[in-house]
Amino acid sequence: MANPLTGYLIVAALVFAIGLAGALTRRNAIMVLIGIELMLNAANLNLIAFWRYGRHPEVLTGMMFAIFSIAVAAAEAAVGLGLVISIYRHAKTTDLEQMNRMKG
Amino acid sequence: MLGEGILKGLVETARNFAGSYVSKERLTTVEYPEERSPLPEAARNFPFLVYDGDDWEKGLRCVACQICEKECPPKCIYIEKSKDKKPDYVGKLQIYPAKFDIDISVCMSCQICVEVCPFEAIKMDTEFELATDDRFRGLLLDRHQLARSNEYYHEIHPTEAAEVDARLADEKAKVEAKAKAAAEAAAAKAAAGTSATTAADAAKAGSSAPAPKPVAAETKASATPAKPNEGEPKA
Amino acid sequence: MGFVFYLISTFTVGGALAAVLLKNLVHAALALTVAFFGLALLFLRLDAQFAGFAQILVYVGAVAILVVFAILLTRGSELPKEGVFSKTWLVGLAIAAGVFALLAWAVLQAAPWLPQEKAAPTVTVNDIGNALMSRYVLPLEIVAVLLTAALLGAVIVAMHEKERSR
Amino acid sequence: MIERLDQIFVILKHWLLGYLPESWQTPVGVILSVVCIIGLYPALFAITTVLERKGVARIQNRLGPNRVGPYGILQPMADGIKSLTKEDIVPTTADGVVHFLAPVVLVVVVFMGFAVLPMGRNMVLVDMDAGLLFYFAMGASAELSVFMAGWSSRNKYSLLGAMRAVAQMISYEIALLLSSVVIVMITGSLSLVKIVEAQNHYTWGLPHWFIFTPWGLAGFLMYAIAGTAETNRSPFDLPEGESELVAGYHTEYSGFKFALFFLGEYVAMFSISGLGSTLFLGGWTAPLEVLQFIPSWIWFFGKLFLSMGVFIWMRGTLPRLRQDQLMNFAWKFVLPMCLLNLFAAGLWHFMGAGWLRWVVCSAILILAYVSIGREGMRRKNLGPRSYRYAE
Repeated sequence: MANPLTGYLIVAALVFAIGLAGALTRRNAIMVLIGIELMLNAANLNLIAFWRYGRHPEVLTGMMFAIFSIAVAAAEAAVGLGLVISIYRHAKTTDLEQMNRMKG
Repeated sequence: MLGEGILKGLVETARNFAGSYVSKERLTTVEYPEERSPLPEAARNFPFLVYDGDDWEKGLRCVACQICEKECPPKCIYIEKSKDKKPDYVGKLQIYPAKFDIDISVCMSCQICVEVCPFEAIKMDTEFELATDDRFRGLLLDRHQLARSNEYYHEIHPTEAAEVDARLADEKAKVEAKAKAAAEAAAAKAAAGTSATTAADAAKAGSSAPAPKPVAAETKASATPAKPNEGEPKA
Repeated sequence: MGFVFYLISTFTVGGALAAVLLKNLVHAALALTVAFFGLALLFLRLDAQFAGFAQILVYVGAVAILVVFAILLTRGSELPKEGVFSKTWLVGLAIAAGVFALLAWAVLQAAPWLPQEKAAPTVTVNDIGNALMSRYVLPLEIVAVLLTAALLGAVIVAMHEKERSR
Repeated sequence: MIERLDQIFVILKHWLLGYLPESWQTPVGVILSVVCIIGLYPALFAITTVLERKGVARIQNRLGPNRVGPYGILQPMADGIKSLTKEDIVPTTADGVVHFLAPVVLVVVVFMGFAVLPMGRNMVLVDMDAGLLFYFAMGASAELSVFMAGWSSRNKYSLLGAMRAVAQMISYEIALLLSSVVIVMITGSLSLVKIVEAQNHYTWGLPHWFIFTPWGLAGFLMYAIAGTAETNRSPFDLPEGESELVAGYHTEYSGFKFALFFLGEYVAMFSISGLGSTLFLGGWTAPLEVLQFIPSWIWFFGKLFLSMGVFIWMRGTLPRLRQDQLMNFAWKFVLPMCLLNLFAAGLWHFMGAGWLRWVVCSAILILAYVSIGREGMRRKNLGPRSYRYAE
């Protein structure tokens, strides 16, 4: 791995895969959200790494993408966790496998 | 307006802060072990036994009547009557407390023992530094530790002690007068003989329940550099 | 590359792994913050100071706290009686492994064409601010609207419906 | 000579580093500065604890500690020895690792903030381009350690205290950020060194501190409120409300770990005060042009102690808020005022020099303050407390 970019990309891929695995295998809704956050972060790492080693870092495209993605992820986390809380109030559980009713 | 109260409060505390360096009113702390604020006269804490004269054992006013023991709400007083009688300071034979213990860890400072004592023998102390490292025996005071002179009583509660003394003197004077009258009557009736016995009899007849017993006039006269305030022996 | 990179990467990946594997949800959330912190350090290694600090501020300071709050509000700190992994965990794991294999394969295949080591770009916070206010002003406005909407939405979704409960 | 005195610590450091080989100088220099910071602030903390106890005592017509050493000045030594020798108790049900990490994380994070604070001319550990952002990132991490402490103790009081603390810190963090953003808007820089430089001018012998502008004054007040809440100081010390929560999130801590929490709280106060004086009070600049001969670091630490004094004064004055009052205050008063302040600062910037901008900005802010305040008082959100007793 002489190429530094490759290292960052591999780390990003690893974190992404871990996040995906977490989102797919955990039963708890909050854990699924944690997995999704990890995936978003891995994407951010990719963006920053490509910005850093890209051809025109002074244009700041990758950086801007990452910053906007951070902002959007914050919004996503807030809404997602709000949903989890409201579901919990309703169903008294955060276990996704028990949330199989369409009726409220 | 919003914030006005906060500013007012800040000014007040600032005045307190600055004032504490110049004015005594804004620094009311008394640094206790070194300096103490004087106790109010009515202060009371734990009971003590009053004695007259110089010898605490002889001068104890207590005659072990055990009223206080019975009245004490937390039952912290323990009295054992003496088997023998010993002459009190007037020379009259009296029962005395062979044991008089107060467990001050139990005492609740209610002062009931003082109020029920017919002989003004138990009073409240102002001493409050009673801490000890021996929580069993250290807090169980025996009669020696409890005994305080009448002078000490005058020192801590001057008004009250003066009242007590006046009352005692008054009663004693009354009794003496009565005894004298009785003695005179007896002397007039039967000339000589057993005047002492008669006087004692007369005294016994004349005394009402809680009042101090008269001392026979002659005995009295012969006995002791009588303090005006003593006169508390009884049968 | 170098030692520091490997250290931070291990830290990050370890945090991420712990975040998805730990049974206790609060532990998972704390491990998640470790991963976030590691990613922020990686951003700093990539000379993206602003993004790195924003990452800490937003993720460690806000998202992790939100997650923790949600866990406590849903009694998630108690371990569930059934397992913490779903019945189809094997499938999920297989998919994730497949995705990783694909990504890693792509990255490694592309390695020769990827840009090589180069000097750190001299980008100041000033440049970022200028870019945000000129070229990226529209996305910025949209993000602002999105954040406001998300704020209101989250409040409304999670708020107690008082009238009904009365 | 004056120059020398001003730069004495810088010169001292360079002189010490001169004895080292070239390649060592940078790392050793950094370590030296870090050691200085780590040594200095606990010492200031010790001084502050005794000052606080004395000051609050005087406010309450008492004398304060006066037994250890002359006038009780050695009290912090006694306190330190006591907490070091106390038994370190960890509840059996506690989460050992997290319980251990919480105070460590707090202290580390709190000390990190000093890295970007300029404590004098040329006296800053790292002149970071995004210094302010770094500071707030570190401040945000402190919340997590508070949560860790509260949760890992497995004690409901600890947990309640931690949840209160986190809710409060998040709410006021927004106000803290927004009140500081004003400065960034005007100076156009996130670097604290540049922010101080921007205030280091004098007109008629008076400094150009940001507090002497309408938006700066409003920002400073908001910053002070938010900073007090951020450091969990009275009157915002509900997380530690001993009347209802024993001691809040550090109920289950004893000995050295408790001392670390205590230290962290005070060092956070120092760092918030330092940032406040850097942003609004001109950092290390002198308050009058004629006083510039006094070394810059004296001014910085003087301002630090002044704000610590105000912290202590407020603690001695104000009663604790209730949780709903706290939140109402943050979201219904401080936040709107901060947003309006942003607007005022923008106006200030674009109206150009002249007396008009003073009038307009002041009018906007005062009007908003009076009307929001009056409305809040009317609705009892911010107004005098009313109590309903059980009947």
